[in-house]
Parts: sequence; structure tokens; C-alpha cells
Amino acid sequence: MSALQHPPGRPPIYGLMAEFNSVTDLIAACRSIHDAGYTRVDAFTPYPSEEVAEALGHHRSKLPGIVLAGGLLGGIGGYLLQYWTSVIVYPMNIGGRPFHSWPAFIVPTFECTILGAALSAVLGMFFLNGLPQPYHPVFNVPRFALASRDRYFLVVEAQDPKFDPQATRQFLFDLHASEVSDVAH
Amino acid sequence: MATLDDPGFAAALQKPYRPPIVAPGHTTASVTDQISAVVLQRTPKWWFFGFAGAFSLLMVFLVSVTWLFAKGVGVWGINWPIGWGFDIINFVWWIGIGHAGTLISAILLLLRQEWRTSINRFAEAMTLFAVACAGMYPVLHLGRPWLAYWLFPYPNTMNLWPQFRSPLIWDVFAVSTYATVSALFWYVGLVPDLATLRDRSRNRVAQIIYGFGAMGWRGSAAHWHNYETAYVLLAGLATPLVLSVHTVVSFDFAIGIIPGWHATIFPPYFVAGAIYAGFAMVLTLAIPLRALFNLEDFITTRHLQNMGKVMLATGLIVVYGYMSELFFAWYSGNVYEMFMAWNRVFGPYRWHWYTLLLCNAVVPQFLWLRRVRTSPLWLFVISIFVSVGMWLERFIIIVTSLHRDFLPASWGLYHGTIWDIGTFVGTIGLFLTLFFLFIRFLPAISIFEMRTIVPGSHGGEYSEVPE
Amino acid sequence: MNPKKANPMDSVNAKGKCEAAGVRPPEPARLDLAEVRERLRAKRGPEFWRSLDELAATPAFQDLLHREFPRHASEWTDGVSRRRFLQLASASLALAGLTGCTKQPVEKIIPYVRQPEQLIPGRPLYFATALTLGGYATGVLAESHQGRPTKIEGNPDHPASLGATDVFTQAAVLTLYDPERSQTILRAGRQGGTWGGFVGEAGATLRALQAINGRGLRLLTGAVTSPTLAAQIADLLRRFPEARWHRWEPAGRHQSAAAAARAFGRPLETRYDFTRARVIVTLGADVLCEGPEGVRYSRDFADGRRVRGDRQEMSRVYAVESVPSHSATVADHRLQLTPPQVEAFTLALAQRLGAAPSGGPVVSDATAVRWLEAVAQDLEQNRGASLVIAGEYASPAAQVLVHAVNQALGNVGSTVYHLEPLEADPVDHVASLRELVRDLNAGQVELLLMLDGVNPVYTAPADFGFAQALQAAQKNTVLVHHGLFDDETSEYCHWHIPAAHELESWSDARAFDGTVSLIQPLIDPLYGGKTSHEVLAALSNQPDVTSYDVVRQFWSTRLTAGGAFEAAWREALLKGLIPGTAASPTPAALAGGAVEQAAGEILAALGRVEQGQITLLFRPDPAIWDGRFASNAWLQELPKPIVKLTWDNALILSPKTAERLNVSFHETVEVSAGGRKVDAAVWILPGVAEDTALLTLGYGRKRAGKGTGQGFNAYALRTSNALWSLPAVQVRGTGGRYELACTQNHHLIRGDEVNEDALATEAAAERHVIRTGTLAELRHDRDFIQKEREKPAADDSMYPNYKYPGHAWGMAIDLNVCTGCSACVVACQSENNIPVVGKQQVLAGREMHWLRIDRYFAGDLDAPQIHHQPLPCMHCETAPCEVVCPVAATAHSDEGLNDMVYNRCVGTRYCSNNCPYKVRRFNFLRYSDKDTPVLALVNNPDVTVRMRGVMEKCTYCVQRIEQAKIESKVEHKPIAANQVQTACQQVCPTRAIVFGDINDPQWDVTRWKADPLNYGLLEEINTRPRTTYLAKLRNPNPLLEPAEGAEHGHA
Amino acid sequence: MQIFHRSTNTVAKVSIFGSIFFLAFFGWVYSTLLRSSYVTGQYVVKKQPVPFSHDHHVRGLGIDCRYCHTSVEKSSFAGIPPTETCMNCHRQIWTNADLLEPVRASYRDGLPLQWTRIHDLPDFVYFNHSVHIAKGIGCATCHGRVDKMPLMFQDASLQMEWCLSCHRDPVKNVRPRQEIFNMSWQPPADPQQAKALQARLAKEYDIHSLTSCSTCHR
Repeated sequence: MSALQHPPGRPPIYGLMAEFNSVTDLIAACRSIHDAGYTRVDAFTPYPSEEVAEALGHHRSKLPGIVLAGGLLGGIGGYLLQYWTSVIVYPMNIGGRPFHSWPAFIVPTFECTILGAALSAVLGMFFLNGLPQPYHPVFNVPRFALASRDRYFLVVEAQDPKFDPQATRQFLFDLHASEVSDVAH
Repeated sequence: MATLDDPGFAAALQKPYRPPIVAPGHTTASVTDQISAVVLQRTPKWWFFGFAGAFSLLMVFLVSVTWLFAKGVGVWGINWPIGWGFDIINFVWWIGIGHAGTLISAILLLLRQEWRTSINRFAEAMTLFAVACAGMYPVLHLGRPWLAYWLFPYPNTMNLWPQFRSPLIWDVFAVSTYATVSALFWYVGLVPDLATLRDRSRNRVAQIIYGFGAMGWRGSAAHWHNYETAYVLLAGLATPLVLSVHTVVSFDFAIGIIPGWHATIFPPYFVAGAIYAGFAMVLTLAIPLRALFNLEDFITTRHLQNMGKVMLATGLIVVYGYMSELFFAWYSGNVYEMFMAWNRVFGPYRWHWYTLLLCNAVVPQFLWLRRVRTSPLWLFVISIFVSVGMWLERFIIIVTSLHRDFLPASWGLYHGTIWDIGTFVGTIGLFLTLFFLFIRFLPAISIFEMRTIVPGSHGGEYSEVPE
Repeated sequence: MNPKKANPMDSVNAKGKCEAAGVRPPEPARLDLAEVRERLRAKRGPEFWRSLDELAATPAFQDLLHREFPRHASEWTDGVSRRRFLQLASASLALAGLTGCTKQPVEKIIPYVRQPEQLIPGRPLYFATALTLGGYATGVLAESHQGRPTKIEGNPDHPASLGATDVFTQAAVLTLYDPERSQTILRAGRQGGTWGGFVGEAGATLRALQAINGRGLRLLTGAVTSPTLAAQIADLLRRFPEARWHRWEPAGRHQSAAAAARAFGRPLETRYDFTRARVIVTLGADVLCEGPEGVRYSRDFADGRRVRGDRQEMSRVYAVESVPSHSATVADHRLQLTPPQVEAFTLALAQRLGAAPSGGPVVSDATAVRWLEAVAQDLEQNRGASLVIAGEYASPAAQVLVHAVNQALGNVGSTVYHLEPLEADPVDHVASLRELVRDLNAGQVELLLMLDGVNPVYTAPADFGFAQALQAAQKNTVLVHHGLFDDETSEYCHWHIPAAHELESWSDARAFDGTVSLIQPLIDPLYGGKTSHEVLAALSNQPDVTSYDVVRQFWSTRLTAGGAFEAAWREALLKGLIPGTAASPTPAALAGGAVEQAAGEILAALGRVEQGQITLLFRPDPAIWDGRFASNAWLQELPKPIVKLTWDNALILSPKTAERLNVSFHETVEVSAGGRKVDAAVWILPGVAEDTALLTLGYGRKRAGKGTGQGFNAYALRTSNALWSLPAVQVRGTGGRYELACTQNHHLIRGDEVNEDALATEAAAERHVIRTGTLAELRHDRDFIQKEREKPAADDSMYPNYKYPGHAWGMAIDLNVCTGCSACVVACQSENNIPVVGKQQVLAGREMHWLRIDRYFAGDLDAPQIHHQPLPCMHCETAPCEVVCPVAATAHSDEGLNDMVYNRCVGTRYCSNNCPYKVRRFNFLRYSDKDTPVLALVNNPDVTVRMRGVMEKCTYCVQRIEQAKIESKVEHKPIAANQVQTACQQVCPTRAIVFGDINDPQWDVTRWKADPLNYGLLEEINTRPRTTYLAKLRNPNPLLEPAEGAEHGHA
Repeated sequence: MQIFHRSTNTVAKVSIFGSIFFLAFFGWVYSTLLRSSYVTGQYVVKKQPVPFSHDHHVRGLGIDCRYCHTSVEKSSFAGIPPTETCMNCHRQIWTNADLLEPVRASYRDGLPLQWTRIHDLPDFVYFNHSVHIAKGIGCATCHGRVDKMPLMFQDASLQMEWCLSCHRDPVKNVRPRQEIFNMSWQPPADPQQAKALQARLAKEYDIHSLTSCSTCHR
């Protein structure tokens, strides 16, 4: 799921943010809220945590596919460039070597492959994460600054079909949230 | 990310001769605060002195390069038959140094060596800056540096393209790829920490700058999910890359037909040498750094020890390389090869060769002793020796091979000039300048990765999985 | 510094620089770094920079520079303005490229007003003329591009050339343009003298002398063979009966003349015919590529040595000598003796052949005795077809004996013949000069006219004290000097008249065989020089007569061979010589008693010799002769054959002697004899006899343009009774150091040099660089050279071979006849605009010669064999250089040339590193001089002038190839066999180099390459060189070298 | 707390995406600049001492190229006429036209006219007129319709790619030798005939593609 999409009909708030003291609480909360059928939920941790992701039902990332494509593109492109320039555009007798000296062309091909793959890995990652996105509603909650230190947060968007200001808030408290606050747009 | 996979391993950590990789008593909060403090607190005095020194060396570089451009490469000591001197020696030396960074951040990551966590950040920075220095020389060493762009494939009115059979073109591709990938890897690693700094800093400007770099990172589960994948993939790509780069550099020589260059052992031997030199440099930087910023909690003797071990191992490979070169020469029965070997040991540059053996083969043997491995001072001294030794190795390979090649009538001799030295010292200045800026304005230790390894934190997949 | 005069050659030394700027050199003020800092302190901004420039221009600073940083001195020579420096600073800050797209500057194009007929713009013209050395002419064809001579070729119709030339002739064009030449008439050393002024003053003096029949009028010239000039002088002497004409040719044939006078009663000139000689013995003589007949001799000699295909005959050559000579490097046997021993051997040989009265065992040494017998037998078996040569350097007595020997062997008339003196009014130069000095001191000289660059102050025998004599005479004598340079002599003179270069002059001269050659100008005098003819005419009150009038007028009465003068004159000009003017041999009978007296003299001399005494030999310098070419940078930078020194001479010693004297390379010594002394730096050369030292003439000059201050003055020790050999000299180390620039090994490894010679010799041997063998071996097995080393098969590669269907250019070099004369090196430099880099850069190991001649020793370093190996680019078919070039700046042409594209080169130097032959040259600094406009004129317009930072190398003279191809296409006819000649091939006196299309059996090169002696250098590394070598053969005497024991293979 | 304004999201994304287009645009500008007449000097009329009109002399008076460019068939250099050549006619006609004063002055004082070079190859390029003519390449092929140039200018870019375009496939520019100096010659309109003619000429004149470096660079 991506934070890119914005609601058509605009609810009063962006959503509710629950704060947890430990990652275990957060994981538990994620599981329950996911089981409870909430779909527009996101969790925030100071460091990567696979369970959180699993608990929210994130599974395989699309990235590997993108990287493979990028790598192939780079490699093939690199080889074709060399073939085209040294066999078609301006073939020259270089030290009696044939125009198509494929063994020599391997090295640049390899490097191009890596370059293509690496670039697509990074750009792909940013793209999938919808970055750059300097502005985001969650930053409106002052305590959210602790998300990059030692606090764990869970946000339920108002967009969520099952969202209900009171019920959801209560539900979050039931999940041992130390605190629940509104997230302004 | 790696930490204690199994209790046995964890227990092993507690054994006295294996100091922990993080001092006890740290929490995600304390790590975060202490490391980000380094950046956010007021600049310590010593930093200004250090930076001033580095910057003045950088000016030496500027002057040397200007004189070089004004007059031509003739200001250096090169001649025929010795067409390459300090320029390519330094190039190979710097590139080699770079390798440790990538190795630590990528290969050790894949090998789940969690102790890498606290050193990978500045090791990567070191890589980046070393590659920047190295990258200068291919341009500087040109007779007509203003035409350096001819080495890149671009459409032009001459209908001419690079000559892809030349190892120098391979270098262009390898080094530029290496630089790019290292930069990406480094930046990707930085993003969450930039977010941390963004959130920690109270200064508007800092907030904006770090916030800009953080791209709005907010540590959402979805982000981390793709992030982890990307990070591991990058590591997976950087690993073959780093091995390829020094292999390609070694092709500069191995492809040549000059006795002393034309050797099949070069690729592995160069890669090992690169890691050797790289770890030496990491130690040279890490030891003062941890002292100055009181980071002993994070860069513990355990790290120093491990790096010492790696140096010992790679050092032995390198020495094996020297020996096998001599052996091949003798075994080949080829007059040119045999003479080359003889000339290294007894020729006019014999003293360089002996010093090389002292620095790279003899001194590192002390690393067999734990007392040495655990003593920062000793390690620092040894790593300096190794850096010198590795520089000499390149000198031997380039100069002694060229100065007496096939035809006795075209033998020559090479001495560096003040401008050779100026350029070399200058790039050291560039390196240090960049490094000082780095440690001042960016977290020298990866904060978010440290969070994952502080005891008690439930870092990713390693927190106990409930049945 | 002064960018205007920035000039690579000026970098040689400070004085040279400021002289170039037209300033008298003050004694360079001392200056040290502290003082420099002092001067620069307080200066800021622009004036800082200006003062820096001024400072850099001062000789003191230059001295400092050379003292403190000799290496970097040459970096100062091209100017960098402040603005430029800042630009670069900013550029280097950003490491930014200086320019992306190159924009052509606006150029002017300037047509003639009236175009000369027979001139086609863009095509060169060739004029037949002649250049002289020591008065004797060599016929040449001068190439002229739109009126500027750029290249000298030999004149195939001329007996002294046959199409080839020597180094001096090749370098003549550079002297022509030399900005160091004197450019204005000097009055009392100051500018502002005028031709009119001179004519007036001289005329007045002459009128005064008229009354007393010209007593006190003296003329001093070098050797004169020019009929016209002789006639003018004769005419002058007729008008002034009391006038005297003195002669001084520093490197003339004085002892030969004396010997001839003793042997035949008159100073006959001796000539040799090598074509008929089957056995040749040289006794300390160097007959090949030395002196005006060397070129012709080399050709004839080589023809007698060339073994090709079915012709398996070659002459046998014995060389007995003290210092290695060209002829010895191609001899079959070389016997190394001290100078006195050589004389002794000569006497003994004469005795053994019954040409001299026997008496006293003169030769005791075992080897020498064995030699004596072997040589004598060989000579006796070849009566009439043998040749014994003593040459100028042997004592007159020894030469008399050799005359007798040749007579006894019946060689006179077949291999040896004598000519009546070709010099006009022959005199004994030494006596003639002595007389002049005497009269100068006696104050009996009113007007002394020194013509045509004669420079006695520098060259006169030391015992004459010529300088003092001139000084004394200055008060009451009018001293006039006429020459190309404002030199040591002109410094003392009231008048200095710039001379016109021979390429600017009308004149004539006789060749070694007497053939009269016409000299015609290719260009008006660049620096307003006057010819000797014009000066003499002026003294005959015809100041405005041109030398053209004089020469033409002289011949108008004599040159009526074909009846009509015009036709004959035109034909002579076209040919460059006047047919049928060769002198015919003259019979000569030995004067009675001459031989006995000579033998006695030698015995007496031998009696005086003490063990361990060092004999100092003087020889003309192989690069700058007697010093007259000192300002010619091509010759200064030419590695001297055998020694391989540039820019300096040195006291050359044998390894043993040096060891005994405890001196080594670059160390300074004091050489003294008879109260005279000279400081010199030592060079150790294997092949020099023990107790022998060699110091060549022409160096240590005070006023010689670029030659100023280089080397050590041999004339200071050379006395009238020891012109070529000075016995019993003291050599004492002075502990100083003087860096000598050698192009082979010896790159300043202190202490290790001798070892390096040994090392190089050993390495060369085990690498089979030079393949040698004997004629016997060849007769026994035609392919023994091929078997010496296994070579890779033609298809020994993982890649398919390239096909070269059209032309395929290749070269073959015959080591058997290469004498190492180095004419090819200078020819290449002239043809291909190769820059001169200066001594400091040579020291740094950066000389630029595309074609170098490698010198190798073989065998025992105390008496080694010496081999020469000319090394151009090999144009390898699997060129290692091309593969490593990142920008394809060097690639193969479809005719198999290894092209080098300067304008594509970015200067990685990788190609040079990867070249196993190290034939590539790099412009480390800005070597091509683009700031001295006149030097641009010497450039060959068909070859790019290279810029700083690009690689260059031998191209097989691709401009000539392309020209030939274009002509053949325009004229719709194929290129004829042997039509394309490279510059080195064309100039080679021995025809050791041949070039051409190896696909076409019609070309010589194809035949040469098919020869069993043909081998490729380093062919085992499979570079497939297009340049190959023919192995060097020897024809040893079985008595001296039993065939079975002949160690063959590598030298 | 919130550091950036909402809009920055869009700005950031757009600028990253836009940079690709910017680079592409920059590349396009660079390559056009390289081929612009500013760099090549193409179509630029330069100031000359005398405004000589090829249009008038060639088309108007029908003077053959070789009357002035005498060495074009014999030498690398086509030759710029000596003042004499101009005076051959201008001794009789336009004898006192002010325009021609420089020519008369030159002839009077023996000082050459200084023309500004129009076709100026770099010094490291060696072009030879005679061989191109011998191989049946017409003047107009490289110099354009000089007979329609009142003032002379450079018609082709003279860049290496331009030289190569013909050296790689010379046949397409061959014409019969007798037509070389004919400015208005055109190959047969019908492509088949044109092909056939060129093929025949290429064979007859023995024309090959020459792309070795040393063909032009020495």
C-alpha cells in the first residue's frame, strides 16, 4: 500500500496515530488491527522490523524484478554500444584484432550491467516508497519525531472503510497504545 | 541485518577474549542521542585545527595541478621508457584503499558479520573519497587533460568512439561505475539517519538541509520493507563490482606485454592487496576517530581485532603473490621474465623491494599476537606500515618493470620530482578535507543499524519469534 | 622570463638564452634562493608577476635554476602569463576541460603578386647545389617549399654523394635558419656598422697599402678549393704583390700533406678505391663517414661487404686502432693497441712486407705478432687487391711507411691513387698560420681579413697564442672577421661581416676527386650575409658586384665545353657539377731515403715511450666537427656514434685506465701537458685502448650560440707539433661532477654505470638482439641465422590474421653494412619536424629522435666488438601499442602502417609503455618551438608539428608514401618499384636501409626479406614486425679465428 | 513536527523527473552548437580586400576555375591567383574602378593582396585537390554552387564526419572527369541510370573507400 493516494471526499482528519513503547506491542497491535480488517494502516519504527511488515500483510517487494530488468538493460545496452561503435560505425584495424573482439567487450558489459542494476535498485526503492515526500500529515504530530528514536507508531487513515473516530480510537487504546492522537491533514 | 543468530554465538560473545561489539547498557535511545550528538553539538576545537591542516594540503594539490596544466606532464619525473610514475602508482593505491569500505559494507553484510555495523558508514565514506582521489589521476596523467572526455562514449562530429579493447577504457567504466554505486549505497544508508537528524536538530536550517536529504523518510513499515530489499540487493551488486574493479585495474598491467606486468596472478593478487591496504586505512582513520569522539562504546577492540585478522589474512595472500611472481619467472625459463625477477631483487630499485617486504610481509606478522591485535597503538603503527608498503608495491610493479624491459639499449631510470610529491600529498589533502567535513556534518556511524544491534532491541527478524 | 624568445634550445644554458636576446653575456651574477625571496618580498599583485618575469629572464636566475633544479630548468622555457596561470588555476580547480568545441582562428592567405614560372604552389622544387666541409664539396639536392629550403638530399649524379650525405650536410638547413647567426655588421663589437662603412674604411687602408705593394695585407682562410675564389685571391695578390694569403683548416689533412711531401716530394692527396679492395687494413684510420669523401668511401666499402642471395663474397677488414672507429665496427678483426703500439705495428708490418728496413723487434706482444703474420699473409695473397690505410691521424712517418707498403703490394694504381693537390695554392697550414702569428706579434700586419668563418682564436694551436697576438695587433691593425657567427675571433676584430650561408650563396668548390660543383642559392640571405666573393670584390673596389656575377663571370670564359656557354652553364646548374672536371690520378715515386728516415723516426719515438703514460688523442667531433657546427641543435643533440653522448664532449677513457686513475662517469678531471691544462668530465668507453684518452674537438666554446659553454676545449691542449696525438698527459681527478647526457643506459646511476654496460651486453647477448655469424657459417648452412631462435608460426594467434591485399609497406635494415654514421637520424629529424629538447631533457631521458641507433658491445668489454642497430618503428602487425590506446589514436592503416594520429592523442603514454621496442616518443613539455618565427621556416609542411602532450613516432615517412600514391593516381600509373624512399633510406651512405611494398617482388625490400639472413627483432613475442634486420656477417681470417672455434650466434 | 510545506512534494517529484528532460535538452543544444555555423564557419561571408564575385566571373563571364586556380589539378593546393592574373583583364577593363584599387596597388607596389581564408582545414589535416579531381569529384561537390556566390563562403561543414560521409561511400559523388569543373552538372534524374553511371565510373576510376587515419592525418 502506498501513502501516495489521496482521498477523494475529504474527511476532517487524516487519521489516528497510536504510540507504543515497545516493538512487541506494535507488532501485536498490527496483527490485531490487520485481522480486524483495517486496510489503510501503516506502522512506523526506528529500525527495520520484518514482523511489523508481515503483521501488516506486506509480502514480496517488487524491487527485485525492477533490478533484474535494469541490469539486463544496462548489460545489453553496453554490449550493443561496443559492437555498434567498433564494428559498424568506424571499424578499425587495431593491432590486428578483429573488429568484433568480443572477449575485450566483456568487461564494460559487466560494468554496465552492475550500473544499470544499482541505479534501478535505488530509484526503484524511492519510487515504490513514494519518495521524495518532504511533507506528510504524520509529521503534524509533534511526538512523531520520536519515531526515529525509540518510539513505535501506528496510523489508521480516515480513508479506511472501517474507520470510525470513536471506535477506532478505543480499539487502539485496547491494543495498549500509550497514547492516541489525531493526525491533521 | 546481522546479530546473534543463535544463543551459542551470543554466549561466545560474552567470552573475555571476545569483547562485545557494543558496550553494555546502551539502548536505542542512547545510541541515537550519542551518535547524533556528534553532529549536532558545537564543533570541537581540534576539528578546526585538523581541517585547517587538511585544507592547506589541498592547496598544495591546487598549486601542483596548476603548474602541471601550465607546463605539461614533463614537470613529473616520467620519461621513456618509464611512461607512468607517481600518477598511476597513486591511482592504483587510492583505488585499492577504497575497496575496504565496500567490502565492509557489502560483503560483510552478506556474510552477516554484525560487527561491521559500527564501522561501515565511515568506511564507505572513505571509499568514496579514496575513489574521488583515485579518479583524479586518470585525468591528471593525460598529456592533454582537457580532452579527458574523449575517453567517454559520446556522439561527436569526428564519428570517433573509444577503443573498447583498451584496459584504460575498462578502467573508465569500472571506476565510474564503482564511484556511482558506492555513492548510491552510501546515500541509501544515510537516508534514515538523515531523517533522525532532521527530527533531532533544533536548528531550522539544519532541519531543512537534513530534511531535504531525508526525502521525507518516516520509517514506515512499507518503506523499511522496500528499503531492506534495496539495501541487500545493492550489497549483492557491490560485491562482484568491488572484486571486478581491482581486477580491471590489474588488467592495465596484465594486458600489457612488459615482463613484470604480463602475469595471470594479477587479478586475485591485486584484489587481496586492495583489501589489505583498505583495512589498513580504515584502522588509520578509526583509531583516532573513536578516541576523539569517544566512540569506544561502538568501535570496540573487537572491531580492531577483527580488522587486524583480515589484514593478516590478506597480507599473507599478497606475500604469496610476490613469491609466486618470482617462482613463475624462474619456472617460465623466459629470459625476460627471469631478468625482471633478478632486477627486482638486485637492480637499482632493490631497496624499494626490500622495504616493501619489510612493510608488507614482515611487520604484519606481529598481528599473530593478540596483544598486538588488541592494542590500538600497535595496530595504528602497523597499518601505517602497510599503507607505505602497498604504495611501494605499486611503485615496484610499474617502475621496475618498465625501466628495464626488452631491449637493453632502451633501459632507463626514474626519480619522482617535487611536483610528483606535491600532487600525491595534495590528494591526501583532498581526502582528509572531505573526511573532516564528513565526520563533522554526517553521522560517522550508522545510527539506525546500531539501533538494531543494541541488546534488547527487537531488531527486525532477529527478535525472538513467538510460536 | 621572456616568452618571445622562449625556445627549447635556449633551455640549454643561461648564457645561450640571453645571447639569443641579443645581449652581451655579463659574468652571471651569483644569486641564491634567499636573495630571490628578498627580491620577491613586498612585491604584490601585477608587479609581483612582472618582477617574477624579469627575475626569470636574468641569467643569474637561470644559473640558479640550473644549479638548484636542473630538472625543472627546462620547464621555464615556455612562458606562462599571469592571466594564463590564473585561468589554469581556475580550470584545475574545477578540473574542467579548457575547450569543448575547437573553432578555427581566422587565417590569411597570401598569393604571389607575380608567380615564378615552374613553381606550383604546394609542390616542392629541388635544386642541385653543393655544401662544403673543410673546403671540399658534396653535391646535394635541396628541397624548397615556396622558396624556403627545408631538406637536403644527396645528389645521385655527384661522385662524393651518389645520393647520400653525412650528418653535417643533413643539418645544414638548421644552420641556415639559426637565429643565433650574426645578423648585422659589427663595428668594434657593436651594432650599427654598415657595408658602406666597411668598404670605405677597408678601401682607405688598401689605398694606403697600394703604395707599398700591399705589404701588411694579410688574408686568412680555411682550405680553399673554389676555383672562383682562388682566382679572386690570385687577382688580389697580383694587385698587392707583398700581400700574404694564410691558410688554417683546424681539422684539415695536415699530416697527410706533410707525409706526402716527404714521400713524393710534393703534397699529393691520396685517394682509395674500395671497390677493388679484397683485403683492407686500417691503422688507426677512420675512412668511413668521416671527412668529405667518407660518404663515397662508405658506399664503395659497403658494396664490397654486402652478402646477398647468391653473392657470398665479402672483403676482409682488419682494424688496428686505439679508439673505436666507424670502420672498426664493421671490421672482421679489430686489434686494440695504444697509439705508440699502432705506430710500432705499422713499422713492423712494413718490415714484414719488405717495405721498410728491418731492425729491432718492434712488436713483442703475442697477439700483435700473430696478427702481424696473419695480416701480412693475407695482404701478400691479395697483391694489387689489398689496401692499407693509415689516414690523417697517423704520424707522417707512419704514413710514409704505409705509402711504401701499398707500393710494395702493387696497390698503387688499383686500390690507391694520388691526385695533385686540389687545394688552391697548397701550403702547409701550420707553418702558414705560424708565420701570420709571428708577423702579428712583429706588428707587420696592417689589414687582416679573416674570411668565411675561420675562427683561429678558438682553433689555432695552443702554442701559437693567437688570441694574444690579435690582442696585441688590435692597436695598429685593421682586423676584419667574416663568418656565420659572431664568434671568439670576431670579439677581437674591428669589423665583423655576417657571412651568407652556402644555401644563400653563389659559389663553387671541388669534391674529393676534384669534380667542380656549383653552389647556387635557394633563398636570399636571411640575415643580410655577404659571401667571400662579395667581400673580396669589395676590396677590389667593386662593392656592389654580386657573387652571382663573380662566379658566372669566372666560368663564362672557361665553361665553353659545348661551345655555347649558356647551355653548358644551365646544364652544370641542373646537374650541380661541371662534368669532366674530376682530377686524374698522377704517378708518384717514393723519394729515396724517405722510408728509412721514417722507420728511424718511429723507432726513436718508441724508445721515448714509457709504460703507463697516457696518450691524449684529438679527433674532429662526429657531431660538430671542428666546432663550426656548435650552434646547430640537431647536431648537438645527435647521440654521437658509439659513445652516445649529446651536447658535450668528454675525456673518454677505457674501463681499465679509468679504474687505474680512480675516476668514473661524470667526474671531472684536470688534463695537463706541457704546462697547459683543461678541465674535462670523464666518460668510460669499452673499446678504447689502455693508457689512451680521447677528447674530440669543437667544444668548450665561449661564443657559439647554442653551443656556448658546452663541453671542454680540446684546442687548449692541441699544439702545432701534436695535432692529433699528445703523448704523456697527466690526468688528475678534481672531485667535481659534470652531468653528461648520454642517450643509452647511464641514466645517472651513480657508481653503477660500468656494471650497466656489462649487464646490457650480457642481456643483449642472451636476448639475441643482434644476430651475427661468419661467412663460413653461411656457406655451410644458409639458414643458420633462422635456426638461431625459433619463431612463432604465421597463424600463431587466437584471432585470424589480417589480409593486406594492396600495398604492404615494410622495411629491412642490413646490420652488415651499418657503420653507425647517424646520417639517418638527422635526416629523420629534418624530414619529420622532430623537436630538439635540450641537454636537461636528454638527461631526464626524453630525447625525441624517431629513429635511434642502438649501440651494443659484445664479448670482452676490454676489447669488445661493437654493433650498431638502427631502430625505427617496427610497425608490428599485431601492434601492442594500438590495443591499449583508449581513444584509437594509433591504429593500423589498410596498408599495414602503424598510424599515429597526433590530433586524436590524449597522451596516456600507455602505448609507449607497452611497446617492446620503446620507439615511441612523447612531448612531455612543449618541445616544438612556435615562438621563434624563423624556426618555423625549417619545418616540413607535409608533416604536422606536434604539440605538448601527444605521442609521436616513426611513420615510415607516410607523407612520402601518400605523395607517391597521389601522384600515381593523378598520373594514372602504378607506383614503380623502389619509387618510395624513406628519409633514412635515402640518406644512408651504405644503403643499409631499404623500404617498400613487401607484396610486390619487384621491390628490393621483398628480396631482402626473402634473404636467409633476415630476422625480426624480438619476433618470439609474436609482434610480427614489418621492420626486419639482416644479420651481421664477419669474414674472419682462419689464422686468427679457427672456423670451428668461431663462437657464433648472438654477438 | 512539519518542516516542509505541502507543495514541496510536487516540487521535489517534478524536479527529479524534469532533470531527465533538462539533460536531454542540454545534450541537444551542445550537439547543435558543435555543428552550428558559428563553429564551422559554414555560410559565413568573410571580409575580403576586394569583394570578388565568383557569381559574376564564373557564371557571368564563364571563366573556367583553372584560369585562376591553376594548380588545382597538379597540387594539393588549388592556388590563389597572383595579382598578375587579375591584371591580365583588369589592365583593359574597369581600369579605374575604385573597387579594384587594392588590386592595382598590389600590382604597382608588388605587395600581395591578403585574402581571408574561407576553406581552412586544421593544420593536422592534409587535403589534396589533385587526387580528388583525378578521381572524378567535382568542385561543386565540396565547394557548392560557387557560380551562385556573389561573395565567397564555405558551403560544407568541413568537419570530420562530413569528410567521412564521402570517404566511406565515395561512389555516390563521382562524376565524369570532363564534368568536374561544370558547376551545374547533375547526375541523371533517373536513380537507376545514376546508379549505373556511378558504378561504371567508380570501376573506371578505380575508386575505393579510404578511411585509414594516415589518409588525411600525418
